[in-house]
Amino acid sequence: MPKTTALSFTLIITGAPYVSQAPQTALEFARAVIAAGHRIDRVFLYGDAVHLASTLACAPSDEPQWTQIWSEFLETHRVPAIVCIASALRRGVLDEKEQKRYQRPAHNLEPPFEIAGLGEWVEGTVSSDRTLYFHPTD
Amino acid sequence: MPKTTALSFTLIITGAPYVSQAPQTALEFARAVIAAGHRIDRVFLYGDAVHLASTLACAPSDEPQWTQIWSEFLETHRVPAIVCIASALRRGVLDEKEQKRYQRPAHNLEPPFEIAGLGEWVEGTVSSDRTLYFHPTD
Amino acid sequence: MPSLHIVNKAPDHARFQTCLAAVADEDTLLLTENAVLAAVMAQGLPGTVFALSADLEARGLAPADIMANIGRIDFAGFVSLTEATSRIISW
Amino acid sequence: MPSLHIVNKAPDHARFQTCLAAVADEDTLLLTENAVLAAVMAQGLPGTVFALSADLEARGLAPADIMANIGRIDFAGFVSLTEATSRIISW
Amino acid sequence: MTALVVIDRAPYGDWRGREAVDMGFSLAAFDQPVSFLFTGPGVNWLRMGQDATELSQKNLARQLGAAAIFGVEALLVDHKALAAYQLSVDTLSSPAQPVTVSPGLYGQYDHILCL
Amino acid sequence: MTALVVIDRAPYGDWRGREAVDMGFSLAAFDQPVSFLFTGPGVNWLRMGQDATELSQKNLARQLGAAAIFGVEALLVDHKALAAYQLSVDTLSSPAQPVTVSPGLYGQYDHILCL
Repeated sequence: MPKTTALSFTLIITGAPYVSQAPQTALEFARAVIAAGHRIDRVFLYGDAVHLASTLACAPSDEPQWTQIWSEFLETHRVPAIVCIASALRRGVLDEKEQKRYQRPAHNLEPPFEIAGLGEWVEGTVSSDRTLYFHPTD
Repeated sequence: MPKTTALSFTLIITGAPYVSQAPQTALEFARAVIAAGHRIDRVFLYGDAVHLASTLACAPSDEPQWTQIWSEFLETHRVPAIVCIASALRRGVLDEKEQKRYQRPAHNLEPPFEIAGLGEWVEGTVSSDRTLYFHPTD
Repeated sequence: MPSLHIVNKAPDHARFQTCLAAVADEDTLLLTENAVLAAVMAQGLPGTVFALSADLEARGLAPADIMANIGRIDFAGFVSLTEATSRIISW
Repeated sequence: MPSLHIVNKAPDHARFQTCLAAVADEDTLLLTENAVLAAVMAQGLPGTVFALSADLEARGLAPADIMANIGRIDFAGFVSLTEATSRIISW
Repeated sequence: MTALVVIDRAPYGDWRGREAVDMGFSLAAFDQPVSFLFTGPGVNWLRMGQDATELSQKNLARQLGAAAIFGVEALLVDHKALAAYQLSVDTLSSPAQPVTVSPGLYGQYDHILCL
Repeated sequence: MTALVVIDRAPYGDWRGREAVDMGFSLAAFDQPVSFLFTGPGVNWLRMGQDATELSQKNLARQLGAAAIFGVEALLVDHKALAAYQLSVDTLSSPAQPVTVSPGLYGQYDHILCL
């Protein structure tokens, strides 16, 4: 079957790991997007999904470590991943800069996730060919 | 009005701050329990409520800092507060001991919250006169 | 022993109906958080019904807006309801 | 342009009905996560309907269990559906 | 790109509607045409007389009042849901246009966001 | 104290049901009499043939199979919800007792937990 034109995708995740299926469904979709020859412009974590970027999450050893799995996927395919700053601060997900600004004892943002504002999301939805959301089920 | 016998309460919170009203409703209830001359045996954080114990949460300055407000309430009234270990580890809320065990770069548990198992919840429900849950709305 | 049912979900939430199906005539139903919206709706509610005043006020539900058979209580009243029974169900 | 509607809520969730009310005859409806349970229910679904196979299998829904007019697709099929239209709504 | 933000959740009980409003305002702030649709318990966002002081929360009707300042094009409200919650379009906290929810309504927008 | 854990959420999509099961098993492990009631989409916890390998999750029917080992007294299942999801009590993954949900049913337990 001849391949249609390659498309660019922005994926937004709004559900947390170990609470919702959203990070898992989004990852399988992202892998299939790349397997189909398309491109992922960026991944944006909003609302409870910011917990996916926490370097402190410790699932039992017989369960998937979603933070590490997502982080490896992003590195391998050089996909930028943005954590919404407003969602992250309220929920206690901080990079070193925010740790200093708010004078907290630690930071817990897993690389390559980066903290930025909703402008990144607006840019994604405007410039990508496709925008998809991965919500929690409740 | 003559006061009835003083009762003991176990309160379980299952909804996160800045996501659900649960920590706020539970706190107002807890204050009213003490004002009525009753006792709170313990507070137990389960599921998403473990984020209430995160020392890294930074709400905007014009919003309540629920972690600090709860922490002060617990200290003032000497109420033990337990964070469920299974819920906390998956969601990235760690004390120093769990940080070492899982070799993570930081810990983020706000005192006086302590990490323990569901046995603490069972003991609360069995021994307290009243057990109440504060769930999220979704 | 009668039960105290506490529901905080909006009236269109599936759990809200699960709660209603569990309320006996002699039970008490307390509407909190999003559930206080049920206080303005036509649907009849079982049991003796109260709504938490802080949640009514937040959502702009004045005494004149809510059904006549629903009592308004504050957190002190909420505690009183929990004194009356140890069978307390949070939906 | 037809829309692709993706719904992941269980059939008793209020959002599930909001989704159904938005689906036009020419649209495609993809059931994922908890929504795949609708594939065994008697309620008719609007549009052209697919269900994600990984979610069907997790929940024990075999091909013989699901309504005849519902297609089973994998994640490659999911991506194909998103190639066909840019109007994609995640409920 | 024209966007529609759908608010189908009650105010105050959870943060999902609030975060959807933030997204809608961001689109408007970046000069993208955006409208809001209130349906289900979400119509209660528009009720007059809200006072969330006791909940230590901000007044959400007031937050929504900034829609025009941000450049939000229209607030649409499901007339059936208004009736279910004993609301009338004349007494809402912000001017809103009653609509019948249908596939055709959603079909007028390129990007639909329902958090 | 007799306890009833109510599971009214579908399996796999969220963790709430799983966490309710953990609580029920803990009660049983500490020798407290506990039963489970499955209602609404929660009845799908009992469907045979579950395989969550592709979701990287554990098989929840198998998890529930440990109920007897922990000493859970009974699995009750809402017969109306079974019918709605095309399930029959004879073909469930764990033996469960069909019940009609009513205030009287809940009235038999001292402690009711619905996460």
